Parts: sequence; structure tokens; C-alpha cells
Amino acid sequence: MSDNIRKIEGITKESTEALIAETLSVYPEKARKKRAPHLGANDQASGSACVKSNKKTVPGVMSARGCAYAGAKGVVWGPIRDMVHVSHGPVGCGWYSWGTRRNMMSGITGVTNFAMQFTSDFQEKDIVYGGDKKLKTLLEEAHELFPLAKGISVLSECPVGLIGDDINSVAKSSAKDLDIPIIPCNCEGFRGVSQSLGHHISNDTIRDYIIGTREYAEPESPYDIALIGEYNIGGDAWSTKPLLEECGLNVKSVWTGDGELEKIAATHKVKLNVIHCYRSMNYMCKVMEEKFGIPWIELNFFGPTKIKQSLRALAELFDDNIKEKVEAVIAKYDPIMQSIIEEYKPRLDGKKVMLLVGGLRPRHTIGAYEDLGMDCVGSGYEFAHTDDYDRTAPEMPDATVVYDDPSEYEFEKFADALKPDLVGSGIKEKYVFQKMGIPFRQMHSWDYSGPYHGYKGFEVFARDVDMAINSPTWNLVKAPF
Amino acid sequence: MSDNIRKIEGITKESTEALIAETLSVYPEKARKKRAPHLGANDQASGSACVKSNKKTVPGVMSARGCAYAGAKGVVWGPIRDMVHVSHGPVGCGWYSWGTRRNMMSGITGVTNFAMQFTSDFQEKDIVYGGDKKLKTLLEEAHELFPLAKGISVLSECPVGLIGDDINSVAKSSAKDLDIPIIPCNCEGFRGVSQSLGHHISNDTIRDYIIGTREYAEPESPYDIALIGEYNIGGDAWSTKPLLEECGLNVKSVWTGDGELEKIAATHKVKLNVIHCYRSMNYMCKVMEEKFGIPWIELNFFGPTKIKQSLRALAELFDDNIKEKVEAVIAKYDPIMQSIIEEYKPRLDGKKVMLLVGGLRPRHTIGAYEDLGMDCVGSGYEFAHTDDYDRTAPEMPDATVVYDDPSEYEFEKFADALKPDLVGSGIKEKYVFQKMGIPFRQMHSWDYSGPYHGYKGFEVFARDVDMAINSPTWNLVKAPF
Amino acid sequence: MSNLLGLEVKKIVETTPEEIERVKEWINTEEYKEKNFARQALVINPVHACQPLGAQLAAHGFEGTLPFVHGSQGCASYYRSTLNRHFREPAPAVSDSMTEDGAVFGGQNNLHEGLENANAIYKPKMIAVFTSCMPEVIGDDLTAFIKNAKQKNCVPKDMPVPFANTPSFNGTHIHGYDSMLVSILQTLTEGKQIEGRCTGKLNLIAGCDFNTGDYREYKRILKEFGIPYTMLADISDTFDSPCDGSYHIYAGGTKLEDAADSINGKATIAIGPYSTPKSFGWIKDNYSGKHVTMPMPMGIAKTDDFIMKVAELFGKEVPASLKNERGRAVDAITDSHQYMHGKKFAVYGDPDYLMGYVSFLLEMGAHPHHILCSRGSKKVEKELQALLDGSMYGKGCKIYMNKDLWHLRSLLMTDPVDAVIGDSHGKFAARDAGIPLFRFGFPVFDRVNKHRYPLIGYQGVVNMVTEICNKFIDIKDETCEDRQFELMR
Amino acid sequence: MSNLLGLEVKKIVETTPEEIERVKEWINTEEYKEKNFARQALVINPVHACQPLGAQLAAHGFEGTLPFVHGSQGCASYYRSTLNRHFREPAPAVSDSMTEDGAVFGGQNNLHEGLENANAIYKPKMIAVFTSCMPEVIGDDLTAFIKNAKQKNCVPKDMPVPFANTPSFNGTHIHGYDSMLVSILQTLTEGKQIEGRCTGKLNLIAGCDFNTGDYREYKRILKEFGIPYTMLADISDTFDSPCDGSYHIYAGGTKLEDAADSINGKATIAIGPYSTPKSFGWIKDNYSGKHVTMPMPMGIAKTDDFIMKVAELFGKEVPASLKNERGRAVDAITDSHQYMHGKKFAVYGDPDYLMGYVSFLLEMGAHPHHILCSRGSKKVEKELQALLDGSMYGKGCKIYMNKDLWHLRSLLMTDPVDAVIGDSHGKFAARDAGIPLFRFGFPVFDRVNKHRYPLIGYQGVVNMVTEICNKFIDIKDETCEDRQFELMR
Repeated sequence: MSDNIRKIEGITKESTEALIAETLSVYPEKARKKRAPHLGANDQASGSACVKSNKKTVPGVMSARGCAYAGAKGVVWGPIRDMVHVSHGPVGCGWYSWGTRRNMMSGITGVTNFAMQFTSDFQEKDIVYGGDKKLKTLLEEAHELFPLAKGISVLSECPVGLIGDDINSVAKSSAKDLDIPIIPCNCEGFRGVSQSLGHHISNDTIRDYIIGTREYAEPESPYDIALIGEYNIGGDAWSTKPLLEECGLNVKSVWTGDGELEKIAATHKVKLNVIHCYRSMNYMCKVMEEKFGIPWIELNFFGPTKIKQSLRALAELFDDNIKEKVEAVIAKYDPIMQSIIEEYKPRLDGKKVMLLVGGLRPRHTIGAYEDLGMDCVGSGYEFAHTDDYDRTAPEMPDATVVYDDPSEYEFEKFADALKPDLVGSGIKEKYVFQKMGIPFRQMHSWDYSGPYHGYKGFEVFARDVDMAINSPTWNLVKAPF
Repeated sequence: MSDNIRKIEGITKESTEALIAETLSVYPEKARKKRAPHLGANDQASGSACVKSNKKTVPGVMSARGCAYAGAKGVVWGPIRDMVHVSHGPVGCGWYSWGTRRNMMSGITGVTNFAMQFTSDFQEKDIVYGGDKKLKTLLEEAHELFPLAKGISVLSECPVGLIGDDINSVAKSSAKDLDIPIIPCNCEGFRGVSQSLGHHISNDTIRDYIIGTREYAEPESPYDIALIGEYNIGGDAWSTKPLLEECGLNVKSVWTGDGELEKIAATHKVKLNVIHCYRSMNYMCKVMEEKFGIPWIELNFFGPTKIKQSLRALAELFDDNIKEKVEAVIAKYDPIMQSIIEEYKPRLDGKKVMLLVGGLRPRHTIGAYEDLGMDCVGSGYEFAHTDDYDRTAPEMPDATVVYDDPSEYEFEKFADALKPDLVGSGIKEKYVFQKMGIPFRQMHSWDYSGPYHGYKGFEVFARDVDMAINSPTWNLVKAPF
Repeated sequence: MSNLLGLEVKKIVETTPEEIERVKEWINTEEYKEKNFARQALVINPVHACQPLGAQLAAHGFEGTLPFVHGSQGCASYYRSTLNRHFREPAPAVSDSMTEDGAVFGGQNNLHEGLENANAIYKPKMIAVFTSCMPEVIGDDLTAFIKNAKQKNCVPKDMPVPFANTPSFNGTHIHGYDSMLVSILQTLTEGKQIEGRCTGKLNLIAGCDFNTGDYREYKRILKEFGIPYTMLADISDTFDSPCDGSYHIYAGGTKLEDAADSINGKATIAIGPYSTPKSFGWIKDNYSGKHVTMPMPMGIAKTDDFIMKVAELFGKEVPASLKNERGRAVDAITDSHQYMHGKKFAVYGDPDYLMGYVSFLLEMGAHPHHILCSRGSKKVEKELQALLDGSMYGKGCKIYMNKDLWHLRSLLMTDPVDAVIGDSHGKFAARDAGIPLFRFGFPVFDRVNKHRYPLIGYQGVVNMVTEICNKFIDIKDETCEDRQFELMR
Repeated sequence: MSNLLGLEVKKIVETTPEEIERVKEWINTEEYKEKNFARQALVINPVHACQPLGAQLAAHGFEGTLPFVHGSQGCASYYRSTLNRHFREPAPAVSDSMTEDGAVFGGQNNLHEGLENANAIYKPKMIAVFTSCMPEVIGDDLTAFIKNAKQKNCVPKDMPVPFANTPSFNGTHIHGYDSMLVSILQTLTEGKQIEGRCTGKLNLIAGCDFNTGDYREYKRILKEFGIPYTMLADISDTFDSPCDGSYHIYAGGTKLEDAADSINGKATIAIGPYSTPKSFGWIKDNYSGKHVTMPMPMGIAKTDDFIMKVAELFGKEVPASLKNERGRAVDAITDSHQYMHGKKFAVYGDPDYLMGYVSFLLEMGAHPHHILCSRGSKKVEKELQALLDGSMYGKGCKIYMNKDLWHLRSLLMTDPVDAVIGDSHGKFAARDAGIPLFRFGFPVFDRVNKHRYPLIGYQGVVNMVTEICNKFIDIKDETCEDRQFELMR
């Protein structure tokens, strides 16, 4: 990351703070007080957070946040392909989160992967009499119909925790009966303030039920690593894993994109954990560090500049063999990346982007936009913590607006004022900005495209950003009459 | 064919003649006089034509007829798959007749078959200065671009004959230069009164330029036959040819469905010509009989009753070996046909059909309808001759109306009066009757279905007739309000 | 601290290719189908969502209305994104973000704070409150909460704040739609009934219909009739709004005063007996004028019924324009019946849609061979059976109540059909079976503009016939051998 | 008597598989393409038909009008069946069945007898005469013939009998359309111009357009404007008529008195500068009011031009309903641009259609990579080039004038694209190239109802975008590997 302070013309601390004040002016006193600390002007030099975060969402403001269940099912567990993931409770939560995250999977659906929707579809009577019996039966049925499933996760929805079911003991007894891992995860949606607690709870569950329960069949090697916080959105892991292998490393397991339960369970045997999404999985990196002495390193696979920095930082942790391979890889891809930049930069130079995503991309993708000549004029997270914002400060140009868990109203106001050429956020925001005639890309799901990670991903990313911004359809938004 | 006279309830000679008279009443004197002899009540017993035929169409009455070019290009020449057929003259004729007859072809288009539209696309200057030079160049180009074409036919359109081009000499000289058969066919649309003369001219051209110019590579056998007047509409020949082979016969060539020039050219070597469409190819059967002493037999491949009769008649011309095979074939297919009849007859019994087709089906398909329990209450041809009508009389129930080259007005009036449950005719008639709420099948093209020939074809025919008549969509034609 | 299940620690063993092959074959067998249909507790790939989703749809159907989820915030995000993906449109809604402490103290504080903020920030004319699981389990008293909210001036006393209990552990989205709708109508019409007054209008409720084209088609038909109408819960402009450079949070919906006055209507038609029973029941007892509930007008016959009912209610002739439209639709089906006749279909979806699919298919001479209803009553089953019994093309067709798409997969693999009609979620089973899926249901996440083409009315018939027949012809063209590849079809 | 060519008699030798393989590969090569493009005389798979076909289309556009082919009867059967297959509708027309003797004595007797019979049997209000090759070659004098016909009372003296010379060896169907149309207008308006009279109407000519949906869409747009109009040569009811149990030979068409009065119109718009130049030229010199010729309104920008021109001519504001429609169409293209952006297309057809395809594709960020025009002038080429030069997405796109579909095949095999836009005849080349064909042109013989969905106007944009994007997604779903098969697209 560049050490000199970047300025954006027309954006000053004052202008940003004025914008924030004006935006909050319509709020009732109490809400304004609550929201104000979550909005700030970036102080790039400080290298530390300019906003408060990971607090309860203010009721009624229209937050983009999800819940703990979403963080557990959608993010951590869902991508593990060889497990049956049961949404335990009413039908909705599982239905809404079915196939809507784009964590891609290998294998044969219903045979070796289970990208389906499994639910106990709670009815009134289950609320009244409890769902433990139903759960027990359900686990037997799942095991019978899907014999190759390596395990089953039980992800509780709100009612389960409220009616006092004990899924942990059901899981434990059924696991014995069926002789497969059955992981209970108390990730009710009402827990915590966002998806984030769902990640944490899931990490703890992995710690408690999975890690250390398998061992790799192959002999160990000094180059054994695990790729953590890579969810294979739009095939990201199919870009990053081969890249790391090209660098001479053995990726023994991926957490959890296109993931396999047993390989994850044996991860305590690797020599290094490489983490991409810090927010959702730093917990287990720390656990493995403490418990098994496995060091970990945080990388950024977006855009050639960051990739190059990341690979070299990674190489530093290994011997010359790896260092040489890494340099060879960089030498191989640099010219390809250059030609991509030459194609798209002229059409994108100086364009402005605003971001609101989850726990990683609001900072990690900035470099990739900059590789294309673009400036990030505003960024924020749905569910980040202070350590995320600390990491964000140096990436953002100075004095640009930073927003934590913004309301749709705030986000819209900021865009009104900053006139970005592109907004990168989620499906709930997409059509709001497109109505305003502002090009938009979904940056959770890669907008049905991808991968965006790694060298392979940058080509797709660059093409998509150019397509969004330069699509001639935008010129037709305003009627000539 | 049944020898006892069949009557249709409510149809008498008188009623039919009254219908005809009433229909013609709107015609001007002269037109009425011309048309009257072409409409009649069938005299089944007489076994001879009750109408005049093969006369000039009355101007302005809306005839369904085509022209000599249509008979030559569409019917006789077009189906020969390994030749380039050039529509010589303006662009239209070839364009309209391109892919619209459903004579199917094996091979690779543009390589070994030429189901395409080749034209000299005459312009003003070609009319003024003549098209012979253009034709010569065109033939060279065709030969260069399609080296595997076994020959080229040159089919003249109206202007060619009117401006006095000499395609015959161009064909002759180019044939020498390129060393492939180039067949000139003077089938201008203004010649004759219908498609029929186009058939005749084409037969003569085959006689003059093709027959006898090749010999089969394999040794002769007593079971060598040719299948004449089978155009492979909707794959008919792929039903009849295997059937004849199942009967122990060698089908050395098919005229001209999915046909091959050289096999046709060697047909003078066969032992028997089996003709299906008498109208369009009886000429060459007679030529081959006179010139090469090859007997011929007329068969009917529509519906199990007629097929059985036909195969036995065919067997009579061969030894016991064939006779046994034929009986085995009949024994094999009879039960299958029976089950088809059991499925559909209950839904079709007593239904009435009216026909207006080309030169064969108005009589040949009657038996197939009768196999399904249906009665033909009116039939006619676009371009038949007296010998066709002679053959029709015994097939039609007594006193039913027979129409030669009827106008759309006449056909519509007859249907109005006879209230058929199905009309079988061409695309120009289809939507007229469907607007009237009368089920309809195109009986030139099998209405994008087929085959209808042979045992295989009857199953398709029966299904299609049932579908047309019993489609519930007809119940919705009349609005309840 | 690990391995709480206490299962033995093993070396990793990969499943053998043979074993994978065996299971891959096995799940397509009759034997598997039986085990699959024996399921008691496990639901796999259900077709239905939960009540609040439908409640939000109904709320979006009214002018200036902000849908408000009383419950965990994640719920709202799920409903919104589902509607975003289907319509490719914004779906603004707020939640009051209940959390753990809600379980202890109840959700009143969240509700009040949420109402105050939502009202200040998004300036709605109406806030439609509905519940997700948490408050339903802990038993929040919405009636009291909202009364208190007005006393505390969280929202203006005169602002309509209808609310509906929409527990997710009961019924499906269609029931949530019904509950929210009836609450909105009750709230808006309260005290608005005027002795002797008649608006002269038809009130039309489209039912829980996610196709904006259907709403526009109803309105077009009534325009052809020259009949004034109030379409209740009209989402057509909400979810099919212009892109003109400005974002309007409340893009469409039934005018509140029209909705209020609807109680004085000349007649009310509630489409969708299965998605509007509560609303219709209440209307029957409280609205002036005539009241009718009717199935979705899918197919010619059901459209005829609708047209005739409208004509009858208003004593009007069917206009020539609609007669001609009907004739053109009939022309379309007679001209193309041969491409659908005898084809077997598997259909699934909400009951009101199913009735429409089935009668349309039977009209075309096609067989609704597998009819799968994710959640439905005996009444639904009986009505479906009656449709089948009414046509020779219904013979051999079977109805499967309260089954899911994993059951459907077993049906498709053991008793194949030519195509499936349903929503995007059916694409996996359809792919495994190698047959096309016609996306007439909700949601459609993987095609564009499907919601812009009506399935109801005569135009709907033309749209369905066109899509289905041309797809079958596509398949023929794409799969036939060269010698069968023809210019004409 | 045989073997007149005198070629040697040989034993039959089958072509070897190797040789077939070689040629099969060869026809896909650059080398073959060059030979193919070197053709001087041979035309293979042309895109255009001959003049009389267009003349018949124009004739069908008028009330009670019987198209009458002066020439061989086979011609009439060809034109009729072509229209039957495209519209799946009747196309009544008569011919006077000229034969050999016509070559000697000319066609007057046939014409007279034909007129008398046609008039007596089919009771038309107008008979529109046009010619096929024979009379054109022998030089029949239609003016005299028809004058004589009236003197001989073959037809009533007051019956309009417009006639057009439509030689097939010159121009294409669009020129026949123009010639027939201008003759009809000249005949009907003769002596009808009234000093100072203004109908207050817009005369709209759709051009040689075979899409009935387009005609209805023009009329709907004008209705939204509240502008009275006379659509000249209105085939929409002729070729999209109800199926109601009765056949009406003259199902639609412009009322003759309206056509007659059109000369007193407030303004006239002739769509399709390439299919209506004669008609427009004559109208400009003879009609009252303003006169404008415009391209087909395909795509947003060209529709905007049309809408604004209409507004300007009648001094009206663009109605809100059309503004919203526009906004919804723009919404549809912004929402789905990613499915078309950067895709390469090959397009072919009549000049007026081509202009529309090309500007629509450029609007979507797609590339009209191969633009093939079967018959067209330098002017056409220049206008197409100007469209390409006006967009960064036109870079590298190439125009091929006076080329046929066998040329197109070479282009598709040597310089591949993602899809083809054209008519059914392109299906063979598209199949060989393994890409989809979008049937927006004429004729469509192998799909149903294509002519019922407008391609013009804002709705046309939605229709094209929907068909194209969803087909591309279909292909992705049908061809992707399992791990890429997703719920959302």
C-alpha cells in the first residue's frame, strides 16, 4: 500500500463532515446520535479507524445487514460441499439463502455435493412441542438418502433458540448412531448485531467439533498450507488455489469455498494459514496459531499490484525454492496484466467508485480499481469491526467518506453528493442506483460473473467494470423529451 | 379395393349435383360452362372418371395450381440430393420453392447434398442481352465450389423461354468442359396448364440425358427393383425402401426422393419398376418398359389394408422366396397395425374427410382413412389426368363429390355443405378451413410431420389425424359470449 | 477443547469412483424414489417461502407504503433480496432489528424506535407492519404496541399502520399476503363506508401474483370494457418502474384514498381463492356491492369466465376488441396445437398458479402428468382432480400434495415427461432430467423480463403457447440429425 | 434417344469418405471463402424474394382488396404460400393463369376474363393488379388493358383497379411493395384532394413490414398520443385475424375512403426510406400537410426520434404513458445489458430492418460484426457505415453489400460470432456455425407467433432484449459444466 497521502479533488475533511451532518439532519435526535459515530472522514495517515462499528443496527433506518444465521449458513458452512447443511426451523431462512451466494461447488449434486436446501420446515406444532424429535428423524433420513455426505451441519434459526430445543445433544447422539459428524451450530438470527457473530459462532463450532478430527493421508511437506476465508464466489478458489500451487505450495484445504469437511478437519497439520477474508475467519487462524503453532498471513488477491505484494510477502515465509517460483509466476503474469490494463485503463482512468460490501472487499478491492486508474471516493462495511477499519484507513484516499452499516438513505445521499461513476454493493442496492442512472456491480456475488480473485480474476474484473461503466445503455436513461 | 358400392348417408347423386349447381351459380356464364365438367358426383361402379381434367385453369377463380417449373424443380429434380439444381432466371421461383416441399435428404449440405437455392438471379440486363453467358460462368462456379456434385440441372423460369436463350447448347458445351452431366430442362412456368407438364418434361429430360448413362457396380440380381414416384416427403422413402428390402428386394434406386443421380442413371438395369406416384412418373415407367422391357407395378403404401394388398400383388411378380418374405412381413406388422387401429379408431370412427391434393393422394390415402373408420366425402386433384380419375372412382364412396382443379370458392362451398371433420389439402387452404373451425392437415407436406408411407408411416398418420380432429382447441373456437 | 462428538480420529479416505457411480445411478431408481417419498421430517428443496415475504409483496402494492418487518433484521434482508432478484427492481423495507434482549423484554422498544426513525427518514404515507419468527414465538402484542406507538407519537396519530401476524412456521407466502392485505384494507376502510354511496368501480385483487404483466393486463382488459376500477395491492408500477435517472422509493401502488373508498365499490373480484380467502371473507361481510372470488384467468376458458363475470357484474357487453383478442388467441392455439398436443408436463407451484397451468395444458391437449403442490389443502387436491377428470388428456395424470422438488426429481427420473413448468428452483431437476423448464412461477432469478409478460388473459395464452412451442421447436432443431433439419416446422 | 450429352457411360463409383471429409473441412476455410466471394454469376441462398410478393403484401393492406397476379398461375401460388407459412394465415389472391399463347397474343384476354371472374366470385371492393415475369417480358400494356376491361364491363367502371409493373428481374419484394402502394394511393386519391380540407389525421405507412405486431404497436402509440390516424396498407387484421368459426376473405385493411381522404391529411409519415421511396416521393408532391420519411423505430434512439417527430407534427406533448414505457424499456436494457454487451452478431435482411438491428445492437454495447445486405444501394452502405462510425462498438464491424447466405456461411466459419439475426433461411448457416438465430426478419417458417410480437417501439426493445438475453442464458445453462450451473444468472 502506498505510503504517501492520496487526495481526491474536491474532497476535504470539511466537505465530508458537512455531507455527513447534512445527511443525518433528517434523523430524529436519538438516531442521529447513534449513527453519527459510524460515519467519518478517512484519516489516511493515522492508519486507524475513523468510525465506530459492530454495534446494534438502529431500528427502522433500512440497514443492509443480515443475521447470524446468514453468516453461518451462507458464509461459513454453506460452501462446504460434501456436507448436508440443515436449516433447522421454519422454511424461509433456508429458502432465501438457497443458491443465492454463488459459492461454487465441484461434484455431483445429491451424490457428492449437496448444494440444495435442507430444512425441518417447522410448523406450529414444532414450536409448541419442540423440534428435537423431528431433528433426530430428519438426520436419519438425510443419512439414508445421501450416504456419501461426509457430515451434517444443523444450523438453528430463531425459534430453535427461543423454544429451548437442545440440538447439541441430538447432534451428539445422532452422530454416534449414524457414525458421521453432525455439527450443531447455534446461529439463531437474533444473536449479535450482524452476520459477523454467525461467522464467529461457526468458527467456534469448527474449533469444537471439527478441527483435529482427521489427518491427511499423504506425508507432510514444508509447503503444506491452507487457504482460509476463500469462499469460491464465482469460482475464485479455482483461480487462487492453482495460483498458490503454481508458486510451489500444497493447498491442503480451502476454508470453505468448494470445501471438503475432512480436509478442513485435518488443517491443524499445515505449516501456514493464508487468510483472505480476515473478518469471517481470523478467529480460527488465531486458534490454530495458539493451539497448533500455525502462523498465518493475510493476503489480497485483487488486482496485479496487490497480488504481487501478497505473493512476495508470502514468499518471504518460505525458502528460495518458493521465492524463485513466486518471481517466475510474477514475471509470467505481469505482461498479461499490463496488456489488460492497457486495454481498459484508457476507458476508466479517473472514474470514481463507491463501495458498500461485507467484511473484506470494501478495502481489498480498492487496489484493483486503482490498477485501472479509478479512485475510491467512499467505502463502508455491513458488519466490519474496528480492526477492519484500521486496515481500511491506509487504503482509502484521505478525507473520503467511510460508513459503517449505513442506511439506504445515507448511502443514497452520499452517492447523490459524490456522483460516483460506479457503485459496488449488493442486490438490495443495485436497482436503487441503476434507477439513478449510476452503473452498478454486485460486489458480494460478482454480479453473476467472476472469478475476481487472482490474475485470472483480474481480467474478468476489468472487463466487468468497463462493461458496467461504459455500457451505452446509460446514455439512454435521460429521455430527449 | 372393395368391390361393393359404398354409400354415405345423406349423399346422393342428386344432392351432389345440386351442390355443384348451387356453387357455380355465382360464376359468370363462360366460367360456369368451363368449370362445370370439372365437378361431378362419383360413379363408383363405373370405375371411370366423372370429371374432365388437365385443362387450362379458368383465369381469376383462385386455383391452387402451380406451374411447370414447380413440377420440375419442386417435384422431380429437387429431391435428387447429389446434384446442384439451378433455378435459371429471376430470383423468386427458386426462393419460393427453397425448402418448402419437405423432400428430405441424406448427406452433408454443401458437400454431398445440395438442399440449397441456386439461381442466376436475372437482372434487367440479362433479359435484354440474354443469360447464356451468365449461365456458362455460373456452371463453372458451381462446379468449383461444389466439386462433389454429381451433376447440375438447369431449370428454366419463364423469361428464359421468352427471350430465346439456348440453355441446351450451353449445357452441352459446359458438360464437356467440366466433364459432368449438366441437364437442361425447359420447364418454364407458362408451359402447360399445371405442375403436370413439368413432370412430363422432366421425365423426358431424364430419358434424353440420364437414363442409361451409368451402370451399377454390383452384379445384377433377380430382385433388383427401382422405387419410382417416391419423393421421401417427411422421410417416406426411409419407411418404404427398408420395407421393400425386408421383403427381400434390392432397391437399386429411388426416383427421386433422397435420390442419387448415378443410381437413377443406371435404373435401366433393374428387373421391375415399382411406382407410387403414378401421375408424376408413369412416363418413364412406360419408356423403360418399351426401351428396356422393364415391367412396372403401381402400389399404394398408405394404411395397412392397401399396404397388404400392394405387397401381395408385388410378391406375385416374384418367386416363393419373396412370397414367403412378404407374408412374414405382413404377419409381423399386422398385429402392430391392429393395435394402432384399436387405439385411434374409437376416436375417429365415422368422421368425414375431404381431400384436395396433387396427383396421387386424393385416391391413395382414402384406404388409410378407412382403416381408421373414416369416410372420404369429397376428393379432387390439382393437376390429375383422366387416368387418375379413373383410378379414383372405385376408391371413393358412391355419389360423393369429385372436383378437378377447384377454385378456393368451390372447395369452401363444398366444405360448408358437407361439414367434414377433417380437410386434407395444402398450405394455401389450411388456414381458410381452420378459421372455419375445421381441423386440417397439410397432405402435400404431411404438415411438418411424417413419414406417412408404409407401416412405420401409418402410426404417424393415425396419430396426426387423431390429433387434428380431437385437439381440444377446436372446442374453444366459438366464444361463450 | 475439540472433537466434542468424540468420534474416532481417522485418516482421510476419498470415496471411490465406483461408489460414486453406484450412488449416482441409485438416486435415479424406483427404489430410491420410494425411500425419498417415505420422508417424514426432512424437507429438501421446498417450493414455498414463508409468510412475511407475501406480506411484503402486499404492502408494496399501496401508495407511499413502507413495509416494516417486526423481528430480526436478517429476515428483512432476505425478503428484500428475493424480490430484488425476481423483479430486478428495488424493494425498500425496514426492520426494527430485534436482538437477544428482545427475547427478554419483548420487541416494543424496537418497534417504537423503528417506527419513529422510518417515518422521519422515509416519510411514508403508510407503514405496513408484519412479523417474522421472533415476536411470534415470544408473543408480542402488536395491537397494544402500535396503539402505544401512536400515543408516544412515534408516528402521526392519523397515519395508517396496519399490521399482520405472519408466523413463518405456518402456511406460506400466500397466507402472509392474505393477512397483510386484509389488515391494510381493514385499516384504510375503517369508517369509510358511506350509506348509499357507490363508487361505481370494480375492486380487483390480483392475488399473490408476482407477475407485473398480469396486473397491467387486468387493467388493460378493464379499460377495454370501459369499467372504472380500483386494483387493490397494485404492484405493477412498484416493481416495473421506469429507469429515468431518479429513484423514487415509493414508485407505485394503489392510491390510499381509492383503497379507502373501495369499501363503497360496485363490485369486488378477488382473484386466487387460495391466496385471498381471509381478505375475500372479510370483504364479503363488510364491502358494499357484489363480491366474487375467481381463479386466475389462465387459459382460454378461465379467461372467458373472468370476462363474462366482469360483463355480468357491470351489465356490459363484451367489447369487440376483446372478442377479437380472444379470436386471435384461439387462432394462436389452433395454429400451434400440434407442437404441444400429447406432450407430458410436470407442474408445481402455488395452488392458484397450478389451477391455471393445469387447465391451460388440458386445453392444448397436453398432459399435466405430474402435478406437485408444495403446501396445499385437500380442497386444492379435489379441485385439481376435478380439472383432470374433466378432460381425456387428464387421464393418468397424478397429483402430489405437500411434496418438494427432491420428490419431483424422483418423479422426473422414474416417470419422464417432456417439460417442467415452475420457477427457477426447478432448473436442477429439469437439467438432471434433460428437459426444459418454463419459468412461469415465482421466483425467476435466472432469466430477464419474465415478470413483464402476462400469463393471464388471452394475451397470456399467446405468451405461454409461444414460449412453449418455440422451445420445443428449438430443441428439435438443436437435437435432430442433419437429414431431419428443415426450413419449415 | 438417350445420353444427348454424349458423356462416356461409366460404372457408378461412390465418393470416398476421405474425399468427403476433405471437402467438408475445405468449405470452412479462408481459401474457400475467397473462392466463394469471387462468385460473379451464381447466387446461392439469396435473402431476397421478387417484387410481386411485396406487391401482394401491400394489396392485402386495404379493405376488401383482392390481389391479382397478371402472369403465370404458379407465381400466385408461390406468393400466397409464402405469406401463408409466415403468418399462418390465409392469403387469398388470384391469377389470370397466362400460358404459352399469352406469349403470342399477349395477356389481355386472360386479364379480362380473370377480372370478370374474380369480381363475380369474390366480390372485392378493389382489385390490385401486379405482374410477374411473363407480361413484363412480352411488354403487356396494363394501362390500356385495364381501361379496356372497364369498357367491356369486366369490372364495374367505378371499381378501383390499381396496377403496378413489378418485374421479378429487378429489385426485390420491397420495391414491389412500393410500386403497388403508390399505385393504390394514386388510384384511390384521384380527384379526392379538396382545397382547404384537412382530415386532422396522421397518415402512417409502416413500410414493407411483415410483422403484424409492429402495425398494432404503431396504432397503440398513436392512440396514447390521442392522435387520429390512417394507417396505410394496414395488414394487421388481414394477417392476424380471429379464429371464430367463420372465414372472411377480406379480414382487414385500410378503409378505402380513409385511404382516399388521406390526401387531405394533416401529416404523413412513411416508415422505411428504402421500401417506400416511390410512394413517399409521390406523396410529397401530391399530399396536403407535412411529409416525413423515417427509419423503422427499432431501438430506443430511433423510437425516440419517431415519438418526437409525431409530437412535433401535431404540436403535442409526449404523453406520460409513453414516457413511462420508455423508462421501463430503458430499465429492461440497463438491467440486462450484461448479457449482450460485447457479443458479436451477424445480421442480414432488408435495408430498413438492417438499420434497426444495427442501431439496436450498438445501443446494447453489442457488435453487429457481419452486416450482410442481399440487395442494396451505395446509399444503404453509407448509412450503415455512419451508424457503425457513431459508436465505439461499431469498430471492426464490416458491411457486405449484395451478398447471399452462402457468403454469410463463409463469414461465420472463418470469423465466428455469437449469434445471427435474420429470417428462417439463416438457420442452416447458424447450425453449421453452432450459434443461435434470432428470427426477427421475414419469412419465419419454423417458429410460431413471431409476427405477433412487435420489434418497433419501446415494447419492441423489450421483446428483442428478452429473446436475445434469455437465449444466451439458455445456452449457458445448457452447455456449462455442472459446477457452473447456478440458480442465479
